[in-house]
Amino acid sequence: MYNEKVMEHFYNPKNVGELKDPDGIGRVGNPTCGDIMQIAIKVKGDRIADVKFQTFGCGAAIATSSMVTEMVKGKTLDEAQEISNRAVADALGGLPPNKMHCSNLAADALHEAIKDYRAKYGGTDRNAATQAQVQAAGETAASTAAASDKPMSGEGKDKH
Amino acid sequence: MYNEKVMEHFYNPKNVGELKDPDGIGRVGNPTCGDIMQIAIKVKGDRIADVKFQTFGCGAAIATSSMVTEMVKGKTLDEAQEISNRAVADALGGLPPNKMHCSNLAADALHEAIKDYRAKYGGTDRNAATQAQVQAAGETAASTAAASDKPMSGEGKDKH
Amino acid sequence: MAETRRVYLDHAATTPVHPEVVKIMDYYMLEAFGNPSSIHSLGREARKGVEEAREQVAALMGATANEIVFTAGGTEADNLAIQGVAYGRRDVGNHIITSAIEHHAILHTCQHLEKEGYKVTYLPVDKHGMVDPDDVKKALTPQTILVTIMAANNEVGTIQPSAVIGRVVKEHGQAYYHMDAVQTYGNWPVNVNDLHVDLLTVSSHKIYGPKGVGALYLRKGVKLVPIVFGGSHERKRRAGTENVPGIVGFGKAAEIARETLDQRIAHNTALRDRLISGLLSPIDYAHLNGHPTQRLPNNVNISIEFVEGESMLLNLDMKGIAASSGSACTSGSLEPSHVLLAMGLPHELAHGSLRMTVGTDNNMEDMEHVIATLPDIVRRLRQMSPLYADKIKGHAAAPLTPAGEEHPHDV
Amino acid sequence: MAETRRVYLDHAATTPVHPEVVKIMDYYMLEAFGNPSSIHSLGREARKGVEEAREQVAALMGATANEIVFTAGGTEADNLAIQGVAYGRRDVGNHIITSAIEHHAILHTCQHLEKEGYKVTYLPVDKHGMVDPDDVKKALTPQTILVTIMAANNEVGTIQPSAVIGRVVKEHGQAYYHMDAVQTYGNWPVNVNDLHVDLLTVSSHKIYGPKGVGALYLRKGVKLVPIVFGGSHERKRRAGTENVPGIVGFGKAAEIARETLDQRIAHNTALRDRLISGLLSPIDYAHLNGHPTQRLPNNVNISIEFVEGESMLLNLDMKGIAASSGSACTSGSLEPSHVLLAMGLPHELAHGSLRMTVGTDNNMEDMEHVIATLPDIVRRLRQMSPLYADKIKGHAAAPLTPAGEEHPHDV
Ligand SMILES: Cc1ncc(COP(=O)(O)O)c(C=O)c1O
Ligand SMILES: Cc1ncc(COP(=O)(O)O)c(C=O)c1O
Repeated sequence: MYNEKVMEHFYNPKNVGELKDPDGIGRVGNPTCGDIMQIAIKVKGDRIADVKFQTFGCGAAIATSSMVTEMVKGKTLDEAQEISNRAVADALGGLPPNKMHCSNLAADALHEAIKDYRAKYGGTDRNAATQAQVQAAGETAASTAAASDKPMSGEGKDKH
Repeated sequence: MYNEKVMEHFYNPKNVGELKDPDGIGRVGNPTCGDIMQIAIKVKGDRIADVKFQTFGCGAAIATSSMVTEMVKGKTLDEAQEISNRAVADALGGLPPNKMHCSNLAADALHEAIKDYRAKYGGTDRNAATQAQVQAAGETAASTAAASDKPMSGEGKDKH
Repeated sequence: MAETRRVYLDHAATTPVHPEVVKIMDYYMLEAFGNPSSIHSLGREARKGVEEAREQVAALMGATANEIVFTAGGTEADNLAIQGVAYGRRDVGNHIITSAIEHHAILHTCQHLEKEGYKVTYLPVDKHGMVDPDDVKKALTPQTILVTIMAANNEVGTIQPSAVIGRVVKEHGQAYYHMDAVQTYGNWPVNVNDLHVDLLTVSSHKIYGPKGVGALYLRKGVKLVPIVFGGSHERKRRAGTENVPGIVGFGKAAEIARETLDQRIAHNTALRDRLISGLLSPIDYAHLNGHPTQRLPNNVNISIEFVEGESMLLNLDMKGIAASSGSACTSGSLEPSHVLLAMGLPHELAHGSLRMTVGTDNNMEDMEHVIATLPDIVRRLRQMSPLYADKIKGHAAAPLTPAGEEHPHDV
Repeated sequence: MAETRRVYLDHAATTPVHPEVVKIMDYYMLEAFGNPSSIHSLGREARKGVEEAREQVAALMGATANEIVFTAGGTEADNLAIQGVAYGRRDVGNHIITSAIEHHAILHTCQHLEKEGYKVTYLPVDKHGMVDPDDVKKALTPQTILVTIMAANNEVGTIQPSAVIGRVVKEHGQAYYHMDAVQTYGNWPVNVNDLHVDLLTVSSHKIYGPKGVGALYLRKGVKLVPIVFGGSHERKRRAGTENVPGIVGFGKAAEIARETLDQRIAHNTALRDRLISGLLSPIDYAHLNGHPTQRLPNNVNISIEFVEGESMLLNLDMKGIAASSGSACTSGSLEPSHVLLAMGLPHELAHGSLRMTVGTDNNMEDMEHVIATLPDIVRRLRQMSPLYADKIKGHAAAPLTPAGEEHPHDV
C-alpha cells in the first residue's frame, strides 16, 4: 500500500505538536473523510523559522503532514506558498491513488497557516513586497491567489 | 453413477447375441437418444425357451438388456408381458434418474418380440387360450392391451 | 519478543484455512482431480466429493443436501438470491425489503435492481444495530416479493431477531425470506427451519475453509432465475465446472465447525469479553459499538475518540496485531462505515472505530498482548491529534463540519 | 500390469493441478491467508499475490495486468462478457453474433438474452467445425453490439480463423469482439492484439491450475455492466472476496505455461498424432472429427461406427483410461453433442464419438496402451451391437429413425 518513505514518516513523524505562540495556524480537513490537519508556523523575516503539525487521520495524512513540515522549514513564505499537495506526495515517492484527494491536504493546511499569518501580521509594506515578488514570478500569481481563495474546510482540493 | 449390479451386468452381460431361427424379434430405441435394443425369443408352448439381446447403447442400456433376458427365461409369454421397464430397473437395484427414460427400454424390446411372435404364430387357438388366461387375471388385460399398442420405436415410454 | 508475537484479529474478514481442509483440498487437486461431469472413475470420485460436501454444508444449517447450491462465495450467493428471486418473481411483485446495515453484496445488488424498476425499502436500525420486526411488518405490501435481512452484522456483530422476522414474513405469506448468514454460520447456531428462511447465504472463507466458495440454501420449491448460464451444474441453478477442491474444503470446514461449535462459541466468547473489558477500562473516551449482549461471540468493535482507524491499524500491525476499522480511509471509499452511520454514530466516531474479531487460533495471551499494546498507541496518536488537543483545552472541536450536517461532539 | 496403468486423456475436461501450483496455494491458505482488502500486512501480502497473478495471466495473452478481471471460472467470464456487454450496450443495439459450436456457457447465455429481447445469430460451421469469416461479415448489422466466437472448439479441437474474424469485426467498428479461449490459452499461442479481441475468456483448471478460477480480458475502454454486485473488488467489475489461493495458483499455472508453451505444443502434438494414426488404422469404420490440420495439439476426436460412446468410456475406464464422449448418454441430455450435429454428423456417429485429450502428464507409452486396448473394446461392443449385425449382413440399418429427420447411414 504505502511505500517505505511514507511509512517512515508515518511511524516517526517529524515536527509533531503545538507551537508556543504561533504566528500562523491553518486547519483543513473534513470529518467525513476522516482527516483533519493543523499546521502552525513561526515566521522570522519572511522565512518560516519553525513549524509543527497535529493531525487526526490515516497514514497518508500523517506522513504528508510530516513531510510538508520538513519541506518548508527555513523557506520563505512565498516559496512555501508554491508547494502543492502533489509536490508533497511526490516528495514522499507517491501515494496510493485513493489517498490522493482526501488525505493529501498538508500543503493546504500550510497555505492556510500562511494566510492566517498574513491576515494577522501582514502590514502594507510586507504585503506590497510580496505582491511585487509574486508578479515578477509570473504565473505564480494565479496560484497564490487561488490558494488564498481556498476555504478553510479545504474544499478547494481535488473533490470529496 | 451406476451401482455394482448394473456394472456387473454391463461388463459381463448375459445372453448376448443372435438366436438362430428366432420365433419373435423386437427392436426399440431411438438414434437421437443413442440406445437401440433388439431382443429375440424362442418360444416353447407358451413359455420363453431362449432369449438373446443385441444392444447399441450406454451402460444402462446394456445392463437392462442383460437383466431382462435373465428375468424372462422360462416365463410364460403373459408373465413376460407383465414385466415393466421399471421392474427391470428395480431388479438392477435402481438406475440414475437421467437413465430412466432413454436407456431403460429393454422390457419394451421384449414386449415387441412377444408381439412379433404372436403376430407370426399366434393361431386362433393359442390366442383364445391366452385371452382367457388374461381375462382371468383381471386388470392385467388392460396392461397387455396397452403394451401391444406400443409403437415399435418405443415412443410409448416415459418421454423423450 | 512481545513485539514479534503475531495476533490475527480479523476473522470476520477472513480466516486461516484449517490444516485438515488444506490436506483434503490437496488430494482433490493432485489425485482426485477429475471433472465431476466426467463419467470415468476420476470424474465419479470428484462427484462423490462434491456431494459429500453438500451433505456437510447442509448439516450445519439443518437443511437437506439437495437444498444447497454451491457458488463462488457469499457475494455471489447473495446476488443469486436477490437477483434470482427478483427476476424470477417479476410477475408477482416488485418490492424488496432489506436493512440499512446489510453487506454491500446485498445493498449494491438492491441498488442495481432499483435502476431496473424495483422498489426497495431500507429499514433503519437502533443504536445497537438492531432491526425492529415491527418495521418489517409495516413495510410489507402486496407487492413485496422478498425480505432480506442479515443474521448478524459483520462489523458490529449484532445478532438480529431473525426468527421473529421470519414469522412476520411467513404471516405475509407471499414474500420469500432471505438471510445473509455469512458471519453467523459456523460461529453461532443456524437452523433454516427455526429461522423460517427460504434462502440463506453462507461463505467458506469465514469458517476456516478456502476463499472463493459459498453456498445458497434454497428451500425446496423456491424458484429463481440463475445469474450465470451454461452447463447444467448445480441442478441448473449455477453453471460452471464445480470448484471441487474448494467445495470439498468448505464441506470439511463445515463438518469441523459442526463438531466443535459449542467449544468454539465458549472459546471466542471468553476472549471477546476479556478484550472488551481489558480495552475499555484503560482507554478513556472509548465506546463499545453494537449490542451489549446480542452479539456474535467473536466480535469486538469499539470507537476510540480523537484517533483515526487506519493509523491505529498500521500501528497495531507494526506490533503484529491484525485488525480492521470502519474508517473510510481503510476502504478507499469516501464515507466511513454505513453500518456505524446507520446506528447514529457521528463521522468522527465512525472513523475511530476498531474491529477485532477473534478465532480458534487465538488464545488469552493474545488478548493480553493487545490489551498491553493498544493503549500506548492511542496515547501516541492522541498526542498528535488536533481534536484531542481541542478536547483537553475544552474547545468545541474542529470548526470544520460542513454546514447542515449533524455533528455531535460529545458521544 | 498394463491393466493397472492409469492414462488420463480428458485434459479438455480438466487437468491435474501442477504440484508447484498446489504448493503456492497451500502457502496462501495456511500462511498468507489475509483478505486482500485488509490493510494489515497479511492483507497486503494477499493483495500482492493477486496482483502478481494478474501480471502472469496477462503475460500469457500479451495483455496488461489492469485489463484482467478474475472470475470464478470460464463460465462466469463468458457470462460477464456477454451479459455485461448486452446490458451495457442496450442503447447501442440488440444483436449478437455467435456460432453453433460454442460452449454452453455462451449458447445458454445467448438463449437467455433472446428471452430478454435480444436477437442472436448462430452461425453454421463446415464439416470440420470451422466458421467462415464471410458469414460473420454478412451477419453484421447496424444493431450488432457483440460478436462472440470461440478460439478453438473444446470437443473437436478445430482452431477458428480468429484473427481474420477479428479484422472483419473491427471493420464494422461498432461491435465488440469476444472470444472464448478456454481451450486455447496455455495450449496454443494467444495474443489479444494479434487477434483483435476486445474481450477474451480463459479458465485456470484447463491449464494445470485450480478449478473455480478464470479471467476475463477486457480491453481498456470496454464498458460492461457487472453480473455480481457488492464490494469494489476487481475495479468494480466483479464483486466478492478474491479467491486468493485460486488466483495465485492460476497465475503460477499461466507462468509455467508461458515458459514451457513450445515444449508443451511439441509434446502434445506428437502424442496426438500417434494416437490418431494408431487408432484409425486398426479400427475400421472409424473417422477423425474436426479439422485435419487446424486443430489443437492436444485433441483427438474420433467417431466409431456401431458403438455408443458411454459404453466405450466405461470399458476404457476399466482399463485405467479416462476419456470423454459426445454421446447424449454421457451428459444427461437427450441429444448428442450439438457440436458434432452442427458439423453434419448423423446421430449414430455423434453417439459413437470418443474424445481423447492429451496433456503434459502423458507419454508415448500411454498412447501405446490406448492403441493396444481400444480395438478390443470396440470389437466386443460391436459383437453386441444390432447395428453392426445389420451392417455385416448388409441390411439397411435400424428402421427406427423418426420420420422427417435426415439420417444418412453411410458416413
Ligand atoms: C455479512 C456478509 N455478507 C457477505 C459477504 C461476502 O462474502 P464473500 O466474501 O464470500 O464474497 C461477507 C464477507 O465479506 C459478509 O461479511
Ligand atoms: C470452450 C469452453 N468454454 C467455457 C468453458 C467453461 O469454463 P469453466 O469450466 O471454467 O466454467 C469450458 C470448459 O468447461 C470450455 O471448454
